[in-house]
Parts: sequence; structure tokens; C-alpha cells
Amino acid sequence: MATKSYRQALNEALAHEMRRDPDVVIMGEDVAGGAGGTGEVDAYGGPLGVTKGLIHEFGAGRVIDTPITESAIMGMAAGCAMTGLRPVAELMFADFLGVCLDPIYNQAAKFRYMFGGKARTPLVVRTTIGAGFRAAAQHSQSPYHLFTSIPGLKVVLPSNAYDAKGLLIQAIRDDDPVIFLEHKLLYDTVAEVPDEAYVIPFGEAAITRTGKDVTVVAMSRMVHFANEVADRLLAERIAVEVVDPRTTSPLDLDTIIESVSKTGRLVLIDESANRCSVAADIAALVAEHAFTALKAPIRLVLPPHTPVPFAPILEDAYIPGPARLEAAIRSIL
Amino acid sequence: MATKSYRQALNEALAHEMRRDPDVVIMGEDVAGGAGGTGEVDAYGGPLGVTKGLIHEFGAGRVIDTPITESAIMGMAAGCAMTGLRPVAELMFADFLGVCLDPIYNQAAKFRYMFGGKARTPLVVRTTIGAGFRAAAQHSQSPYHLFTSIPGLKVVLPSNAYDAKGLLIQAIRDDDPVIFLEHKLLYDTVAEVPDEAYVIPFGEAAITRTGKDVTVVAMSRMVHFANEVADRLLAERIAVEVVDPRTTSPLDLDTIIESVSKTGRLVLIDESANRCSVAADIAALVAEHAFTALKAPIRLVLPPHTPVPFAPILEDAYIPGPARLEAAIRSIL
Amino acid sequence: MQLTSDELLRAYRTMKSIREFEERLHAENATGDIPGFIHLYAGQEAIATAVCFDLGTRDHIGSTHRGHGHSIAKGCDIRGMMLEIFGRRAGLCGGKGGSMHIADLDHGMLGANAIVGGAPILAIGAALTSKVRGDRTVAISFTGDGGSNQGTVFEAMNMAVVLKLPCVFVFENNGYGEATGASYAVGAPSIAGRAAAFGMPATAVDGTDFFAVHDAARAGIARARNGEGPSAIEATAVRFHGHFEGDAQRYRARDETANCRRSMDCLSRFRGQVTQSGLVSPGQLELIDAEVLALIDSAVSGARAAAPPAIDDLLTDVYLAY
Amino acid sequence: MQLTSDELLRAYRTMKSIREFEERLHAENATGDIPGFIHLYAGQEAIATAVCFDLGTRDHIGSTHRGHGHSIAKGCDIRGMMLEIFGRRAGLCGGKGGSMHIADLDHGMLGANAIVGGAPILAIGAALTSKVRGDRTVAISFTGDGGSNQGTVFEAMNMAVVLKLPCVFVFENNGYGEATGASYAVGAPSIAGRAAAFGMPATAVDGTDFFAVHDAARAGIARARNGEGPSAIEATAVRFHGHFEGDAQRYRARDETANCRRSMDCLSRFRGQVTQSGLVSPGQLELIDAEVLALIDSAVSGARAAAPPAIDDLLTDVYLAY
Ligand SMILES: Cc1ncc(C[n+]2csc(CCOP(=O)(O)OP(=O)(O)O)c2C)c(N)n1
Ligand SMILES: Cc1ncc(C[n+]2csc(CCOP(=O)(O)OP(=O)(O)O)c2C)c(N)n1
Ligand SMILES: [Mg+2]
Ligand SMILES: [Mg+2]
Repeated sequence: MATKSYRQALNEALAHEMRRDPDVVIMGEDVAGGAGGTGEVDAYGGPLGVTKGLIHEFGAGRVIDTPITESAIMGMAAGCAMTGLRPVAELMFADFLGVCLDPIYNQAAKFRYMFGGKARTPLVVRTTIGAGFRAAAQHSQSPYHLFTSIPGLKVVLPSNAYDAKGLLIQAIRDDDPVIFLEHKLLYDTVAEVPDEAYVIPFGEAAITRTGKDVTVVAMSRMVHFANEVADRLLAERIAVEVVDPRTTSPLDLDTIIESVSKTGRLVLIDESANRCSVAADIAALVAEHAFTALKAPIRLVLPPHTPVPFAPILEDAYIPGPARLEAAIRSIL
Repeated sequence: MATKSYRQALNEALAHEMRRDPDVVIMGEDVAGGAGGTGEVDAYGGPLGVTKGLIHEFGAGRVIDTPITESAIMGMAAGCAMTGLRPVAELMFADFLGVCLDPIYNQAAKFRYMFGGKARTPLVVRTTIGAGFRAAAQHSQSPYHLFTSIPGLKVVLPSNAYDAKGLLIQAIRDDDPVIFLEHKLLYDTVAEVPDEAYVIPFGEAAITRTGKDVTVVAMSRMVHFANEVADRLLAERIAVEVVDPRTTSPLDLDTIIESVSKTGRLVLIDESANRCSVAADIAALVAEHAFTALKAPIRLVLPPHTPVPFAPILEDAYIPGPARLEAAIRSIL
Repeated sequence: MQLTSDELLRAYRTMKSIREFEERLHAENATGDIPGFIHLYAGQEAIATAVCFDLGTRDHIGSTHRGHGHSIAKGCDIRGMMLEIFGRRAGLCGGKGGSMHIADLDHGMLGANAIVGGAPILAIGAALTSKVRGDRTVAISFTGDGGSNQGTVFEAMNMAVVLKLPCVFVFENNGYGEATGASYAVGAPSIAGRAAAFGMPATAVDGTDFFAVHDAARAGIARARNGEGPSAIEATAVRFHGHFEGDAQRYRARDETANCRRSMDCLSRFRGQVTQSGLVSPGQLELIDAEVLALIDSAVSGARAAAPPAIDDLLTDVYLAY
Repeated sequence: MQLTSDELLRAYRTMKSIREFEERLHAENATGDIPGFIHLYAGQEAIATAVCFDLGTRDHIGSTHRGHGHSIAKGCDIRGMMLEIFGRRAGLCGGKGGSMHIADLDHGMLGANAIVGGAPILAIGAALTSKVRGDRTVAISFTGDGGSNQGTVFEAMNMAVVLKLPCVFVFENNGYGEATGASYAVGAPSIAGRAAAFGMPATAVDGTDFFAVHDAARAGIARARNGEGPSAIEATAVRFHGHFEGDAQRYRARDETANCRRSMDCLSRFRGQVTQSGLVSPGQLELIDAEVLALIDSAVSGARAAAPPAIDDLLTDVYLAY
């Protein structure tokens, strides 16, 4: 098996599915590398390099450069999904949901229910999240808590290259609308990734470290911090179990509760928000459904209730990181 | 003191502040009763009757009918707020945030922080929430969890006519952007409301029932259900304490924790969402900061993870109501 | 008159069905038995009917909050619609959608839409499906004068031009968006002119004249089918009822609707046009009137008698699999 | 040439300051010491300078992600900007905003904006403030060719026409939105024509000609000040650098930028125009060149030496009171 980057794993997933199914189309700004320029075709390779090369194999009819009109992109994607295609629409930064939420929130997510089960909207929205890119308040957010709260959507947060490929293939084959959130700081991380297509089912958490002393739930980039802290604490014979839900909707609550039942202690680390976060949601579910298993307060490691700042020293302090996670774990041992 | 409806209390708050401060302006669809018609001026009185009569006293220069372009309404409001006015912009239904989130989420909420403390955006967005109006999936949502999660915004949820007036006056005088959420099913509820202006500070919960056995946290319309259940259970000598935070951002966590410290039991009833709700947020805060006070699992009474259905029988089952609240309370006594 | 008498009768039946459906809803709504809000299309029948007249089942339309007329014109089952509006389990959407969300994907009806300006960005998606598959179907969006100002509508028009999508943007200018006059809210001299500036042919027609609308629609549809790209139509119209049922309409001059019903009724105009042409006899129309009336009667009594959804329906149809 | 020689020198100083600022940032960025992304305005200086030339401190502008030029033209402190771009505590925004969020409300600069198409809806708000107060100030929004397609931009234009707001919508067509050509993404024949269809005067000008832009801007600003409502300007321009620093620009023909620098440089064009007119001597311009260079030098060395924010700054400036 070859070592591949998260970026390449995603690119392979797209190529696989486009080869397999002529209904799969890709659309977004510069996804075909920028139409209408005076130079090379596909020079850009997609804003973050994920769609690189696809236009050469699949053509401009299926790899569609669009104007910078995110509502029209998302609406068009919803409309073609409900009429038979399987679009993968790119929203360059998740922050831009502000200009295109309606087709996701009030349209695609609700068609099936509003229409009494008669619609099918196999739409994938690929987008990027995460602070740490020095891109400031409007290009660094991680609003997956918001998508998680919307009934009708599935929400996927791959934390590594292997998962990225399997989850994206599942997302494309899935018949429900899926929000697929790629972390900007993971694109260059690598893992063993098979060349062939494979799927990772939604709603199945991964346990990335096993341990009996405390459960840490972490998503996306935060999984790496959790693993790092778990490895470090092992030296002190503190055994941390790390659970990566991989999808927050559906959520594999069973695996989380099973782990908490074993450890009796729960810490969550989450980049989504300080208030109404996914971490808070999971904490509440545990406090309701596994209360008696808890031997200590639940701890949440979250960003502060502030926008993402620009200056590196501030942004680094903003991001929930290993130091705060470790302190939170120690505080309940 | 006269008995007035929630609607009238809001109308009085607007009129008071417009009289007091020439910088207060109102804008939205039909808020001046519909410009450009062939009949009476102010015939509509605002889509939900809240702005009725204001155009006669303050004129079309300050009570501004707009096209149906919510992004332009919110952007214009943000822009005039940062240049000196105190706009009150109406978003007819909170569900429409899908077409106008950006000026709230990425602009107004973040100006002060992004600009290093140099901006002031005294914007009020008045909007309506709530299921029970038989208005189906796109006109019945209560997405205040989403606004609560956005740093830079304040979020207000008046549960009765008295609070509605005092909180709206505070919102208009407040120098930060405020999302003011009116529940459609509360407009005709009445309370004693003074004729003169008064303010209710943000971040101060109201205790609407006192009791030592269990704490119920409820917002907006849900407060009425909580009071109803508290009154009913009193007959069985079960003393329910009902806490209405009134603002979810800032949140009066102290009052909630004080109550839970006394009762040891917490139930939350919340219409916002099934996942990543305000209730889950508060539950997580309590599980983190008052864990040892808890004698039983926390219980959340939430809508299901579905869009709001149309048929009355389904919609009534969707809404978190007194029966489910009572059962949740009993389950942890 | 390029249509055959059979075609004229078909058009009449559609228009009359819409009219009867809406006028009957107006009456039924007064009994208090219809949940929620309904927005009646009466007065605008010629537009939906003419635009959808040449469409097949596999062509798509996207609609508005005022969607009953579009749905009927596109071939949705009238009984199923009535059941839905009454919130019944056997309704077109299982009682979960109601008047503002009637959809019927089997008939190419992508849904009424309670978000003003919601249809165009969805319609371009249906048009993209057509383009990718090369199946020569077309997609039509309906938008009101109020909705014509929404940013998403402009984005859709630009996208359609850029990708040369097979679609037609229909704007129904009935003079009002809720209580606000189109003369106030549309800053441009004309909706059609604004659409044309996006780089597509756009025509303004009298929406009370079935034949004028049909000519414009036929041209736009042909253009789309032939892969020549999008176009737009602005059709002026009149709204016989309030914005929603219950609207006192005091923002309209006291006799405005009465005058409209007298002088701008697309249905009587059509009746006059086709009987004068000699292609159709008054008797034939009266027969249709009676049939339509009977259908609506039975749709209403069927809907009144039908069962509401089962309580368990609350949790179904959110996902295909979860 | 209707400007005095003092005015011409002022215009030159502004253009030259922008050019020097941007070219210097290009070099500094290569050292890796500037955090994040910067988008350089070099090549478009005539537009910002001419549009802002007649504005006072109390007039407002709203900008884009490519905002350095607009900020300098509107009078923002160059040292403060440089400090901000380096992420320093003494920066115009305390280091919290960075290149994409430079704002200076004391100088009527409502902020660079990292949301493409973000400025117009904010600018109409500033224009509303002016209208409500009757203070004869105006508001200007800057938007790129890519941004010109955003729905919010169209909504802003319609709102401005409906409310007759004192504002000017400036579109800078530099041929690209990231890697996508304007010829592809703008479906309309012209951005100006599309704006005109919204019901306002709109002119297309050569954005490399300071005087052409200035004439158009002066007319639009006068119109706005006189309460006659909004207008629009489309100014064609060239982007000398990549979309952002680091962009390899292989989507542009190999010699495109070199050619642009040779034949479409607004700064050398201006230099030629004003020296040929005899109103200004080359020596006067060289003096300004030297002063500007010294200013930028000192701005950079000041920024390099300055302190970053204190860690506690993370939590301040979210609210005025909470
Ligand atoms: C995004 C959005 N804004 C506002 C509304 C409330 N609303 C419903 S219908 C309507 C008027 C629409 O006017 P028009 O587009 O002319 O259609 P008509 O009602 O005349 O058919 C408004 C403002 C809505 N449903 N969606
Ligand atoms: C809403 C939104 N969509 C996409 C982007 C990413 N983006 C940043 S700049 C840009 C291109 C803008 O092009 P144009 O408006 O022509 O301005 P220019 O860069 O040429 O100055 C894009 C797509 C963004 N910042 N905001
Ligand atoms: Mg209308
Ligand atoms: Mg450009």
C-alpha cells in the first residue's frame, strides 16, 4: 500500500467515483483549474489542489468551473441531485456558508421530508475548515456544529488520509445530502491509502487509541492532538482512549458510551465553537444517557467565544490544542 | 399598569426608542405597511403587526419598506450601524437566515474583533421563531442555537410581554449586534406592561417558579410549558424551579448553577434543535462546572431530528411540550 | 390561433381547474378547516398553463409559495394536492409539506417553495442534469415580481448564461409582493430588461393573454431544447385574492380586485378568444366547467374525509438511511 | 486636465505609495515573515486613487480582499497598515485582522472584506446613514469582476435604486477572479450594462487611465451628493501579480503580466500624461518617489521591529459589554 496525502486520497476518491458513475459531476470555483484564462488548462488544480487533473480525464462537462456565486452553486447542485445526478459541489471555505446556506438548510436537507419521502438528493458539499492557516476571521472557521444540527444532512469529518478516501467515496454513493469537511491543516498529512476504492460507513466511530482511564472524543485535526497527548501520557501509565466519531451526523453514540462506561471519564476537544458545539452536544448526550458511568465532571476543550484572530500568537492560542487537552485530562484524573 | 400583548409591548418599545433617539431606524419587508400600493398607507402594519402605526409618527425616512432581499437588508443594517445609526432590521421569519447569514455571521458579528476594537455595530435584528403555526418546514424553525454559537452576537428570547418590552429597549440601546427572537405563538399573550420605557439587562435569568426538587431551564414559549408543569406538579408536592435565561448569549450560568446546586436535578426544554441545541450547551456547562451537584442524569426535552412537519398532528408531536417535560422530570425524581 | 381545438380545450381545462381549485380553497379556508397559510393563484392561470403547455413529464419546473397553479399545469394530481393542503396522509407529500411544499417529482414538479426566489437556482440544477445527459429536457423556474429582486435569482441567471443551460426564467409580475408594490420594490424599469442585461433574450408579455404567454414560452423552450441556452419571460398578471387567505388587502384601492376581475380575467379572455375563433363552442367549455367542478367537489370531499398522518410519520423520511 | 499641479502631485503620491507598498510586500512576503495570504493591488492604482480623490474623511468606502490600494487611497495610515499586515499589536486592527480585514473607521474605510462581493451591501448602509442624517456624504463600494456576479451585489444595487441612496458601485474588472477569466464568469456582455439595467447610470472606463476614472467618479459622486441616487462604474484593469502571493499564474499566458507592465501601467501612463502637460516636472515626481520609498522603508522596518499582540488580546474586543 502506498503512502498518500489527504489531498491525494480525496483526489483519488473523486476520480474513482467519476469513472464508476457517469452521474457524478463536480462543480465549484476553479475546480477545473480556472476557465477562461489565457494560459494552461487546469493550472490551478482546484483552489486547494484536490480536483487537480480531473478535467483532463472527465472534461469541462463534468468538472464545472463556476462563477463566484455560492448560492447558485449549491442550488444548482441540489437541483441536479434531485433530478438524477450525483454532484460534488465545492465550497472553498466553510466560512462562506453565509452566502449560500439556504439551498442547503431549507432546500436540500428538507426535500425528502417536505415531499413525504419522494425526493432523493444525493448531494455532496466538500468544504474546508480549520484555524491555523493565518487566514483570519472569515477564512478559518469550523462550523460543523451548525451542519450537525440540521436534520436531513449527514456530516463527515475525516481526520486522516485513509478515512478521507473511504468516507468521500461513501459520501458520493450515499443517497442523502452530505457535508464533507476537510481540514486545511490536514491536506499534507499522509497515511497508507489503498489504490482501489473502498468505503467507510457513516456512523461508525474509530478508536484511535485504547485506554481504560479516560475517554477523549476528538474530531478532524483534533484527533491528532488527542493521539499525541494519549501517547505522551502513556509514559505516566495514564491510558487515554481516543474516539474519533468520523461522522457527527449520524453519530456513533454507542461507541462513545461504551468507552465512557469503561473509563468513567470524558474529555472532548472540538474546534467547532465555544457555544452549542458538537462537543457540548455529545457531552449532553452522555450526561443524559450514561450519567451513572461518570466518575468525574466532563471537560470540554474548545476555542474561546471569539472570532478567529489573525496574528499567529493569537491564532495559536485560539486553537484547542494538546496542552489544554492534557491539562483537562489531568484535572479529572 | 395596563395589560398588553407581547405584540403591543414590542411596538411600544420601538416607538419609545424612535422618539428618544433620532438614530433609531426600522427596515424590512412591509414594516411600513407596504409601500407602492394603491390603497391605504400602513394597511399591513408590518407582517406580524409589530410595526403598526410607526410610519405615521416617524415617516418613511425612518420606517423603511424594502424589497424582498434579506442580504441587502441585513448588510444595509450592518453598514448603517457601523456608521452611526441604530437600525432595527426585521427578518420576517428566522428560517430566512439561509439567504442572509453572511452580513450577520461574517460581518456585523466580527467587525469589532477584526478591526481591533475600533468598530461599534449597534444593530438589532428582530425575527420570529417557533413551530405551531402550521407553516411547515421553511417557516417554523427556531435556529437560536446557531446565533448563540456566533461570537460577537447577543441573543435574546423574550418569553412574555413584560420582558419583550424591556429586552427590546435594551437591545436597541445596546452597542453590540443583537438577535432578538420573537415567538410567533406568543404575540397574543398578555402581561402587565408599564407604559413608560424600562430596560431589562442582558445576562440576567428570571426565575419564574421557585422550587427545591428539580431545576427546569426553558426559553421563549417553552417557559410557559415549564410554568404549567411546575404548577401542576405542585399539587403532588414536587417543587420545580423554572429558570428562564432570557438571553442565551450572554448566558446567566450562575443562576442556573445556583439552582442546580440547590435541586441537584436538571431538565432542559428547548425548541431550537435536536443536535447542538442551546439545551445541550447548558447541559454540558453544568456537567462541567456543577457536576458534583448533580444527583441524577440531566434530561433534555427537544424536538426530534426532523424538519418541522405540516400536518397539525405531526407538528404538535414535534414541539417539545408539557407532557414530555413532565415525564422527563418524573424520570429523574 | 395555431393550436388545434383539442389543444385549446386542454388549455381551457387546465386554466379552469386552477381557477376552480383556488376559488374553492378560498371558500373552504373560510371554514377554518385548512391548516396554515394558503396563497391563491386565481387570476394568473394563463401564465402557468401556457408556460407548461408544451412541457413533457420529464421537463422540470420549480415553483413559488403560490404554487397550486404551477402544480396543476404541470400535471400533478388534483386530489393528491387537495389532500396535501388539508394535511392528510394520502396527500402528495404525505401531509408533511402542505400548500407551500407541494412537489411531485414523477411529474417534473420540483416543489412549491416557501423561500421567495427559491426556484431559479434549483431549476438551473435540473437544467444541468439535462445538459449532462443530453436528453433535451428543459427546466423552468417561476418567480414573482417581489422574488425577482432576490440575489439568488440573479446568480441563477448568470450561471445559466455561463453554462448555457436549457432553462427559462419566468417572472410573474402581479404588481405586489405581499403588501409592497412592484413599482416600489423593483428599481429597474422592467424585470425583463434586467434579465436581458444578463446576456439572454427576454420578453415582456401580457400574462392575462394565454396566447401571448404561450408564444413566448414556446420560443424559450425551443431555444433551450436546441441547446441555445437560457431566456426569460416577464408576464404581467393580476392577483384576484389577497397575498394569503386572510389578508384584508387595504393596501389595494377599494375596487382594484373587482376591476381586475371584470377587465383582466385571463379565463374569460381566453373563453372569448377561442369561441370567437370558432374553433371551440361555448357548449364544449361548459361541459369542461361541469367536469372540473365535479372533480374539485370530489377532491374536497375526499380530502375532508381522509385520515391525517399517523403519529409515527413524524420520524420517517428524514434520510434514506441513517 | 482640470486638476491643479498640486492635485496632480497628490494623486501621484497616492498611486506611487500604493505601488511601492505592494511591490515591497511582494518582496517581503518572499522572506516568509508575513503571516497568511496577501492579495496585491499593483496595476490597479489609478482606480482606487481616482475614485477616492474627491472623497472626504466622512465619506465611506467598502473594499475587497485586495484592499491595500483602497485603504491607502482613502487615507489610512501606511505604517499602521504595514504593522497590521505583519500581525503586530500596533497595527491598524491590533493585529487581529491582517491584510484581508484592514479597516479604519476614522478615515471612512469600512474594511477590506474577505467575503467576495461583501462591500456593496455594507456601503448602502453607510449611504443610508448619510440619507437619514442629510449630511451629503457618499458611500462607495469596490467589487471585482468575479465579485460582480454575487447575488448580494445585485441586491445592493436594487436597494440603492429603490431608496435612492447616495452611493457609487465601482467594479474593477482585472480580467480574473482567482484563476477564472472574467470573459467566462461574467455572462453579461458588460458589467456596466448589467448595472445600468438595474435603473442607474453606469459607465465603463479604462481603469489604467486615472483621468477617465476620475471623470466618471466625479460625476457619480456629485450625483450622489446631490441626492440624485446611485450610479455605477466599470473600470478595466490589470493585475500585475498573482491572485495571491504564491500563485504560480500558469493560467495566464506566459508573457501576459510582462506585457501588461509594459503597455498598461497606469502609473507610467499618468507620469507621461502629467509631465507632457507641463503641469508637473519629472523632478517633482522623482522627489515624491524618494519620499514614498523612504516611508515604505520605514514602515517595513517599523513593522518588522514591532511587538506582536499580547496573549490576552485574544479575548478582548468581542463585545463592548458582555
Ligand atoms: C426569503 C423570503 N423572504 C420573505 C418571505 C415572505 N414572503 C412570502 S411571499 C412574499 C411576497 C412574494 O412576492 P412575489 O414574489 O411578488 O410573489 P407573489 O406573492 O406576488 O406571488 C414574501 C415577502 C419568504 N417566504 N421568503
Ligand atoms: C464568498 C467568497 N467566495 C469565494 C472566495 C474566494 N476568493 C477570494 S478572492 C476570489 C476571486 C475574486 O475575484 P474578483 O472579484 O475579480 O477580485 P480580484 O481578486 O480580481 O481583485 C475568490 C474566489 C471568497 N473569499 N469569498
Ligand atoms: Mg407578486
Ligand atoms: Mg478580478
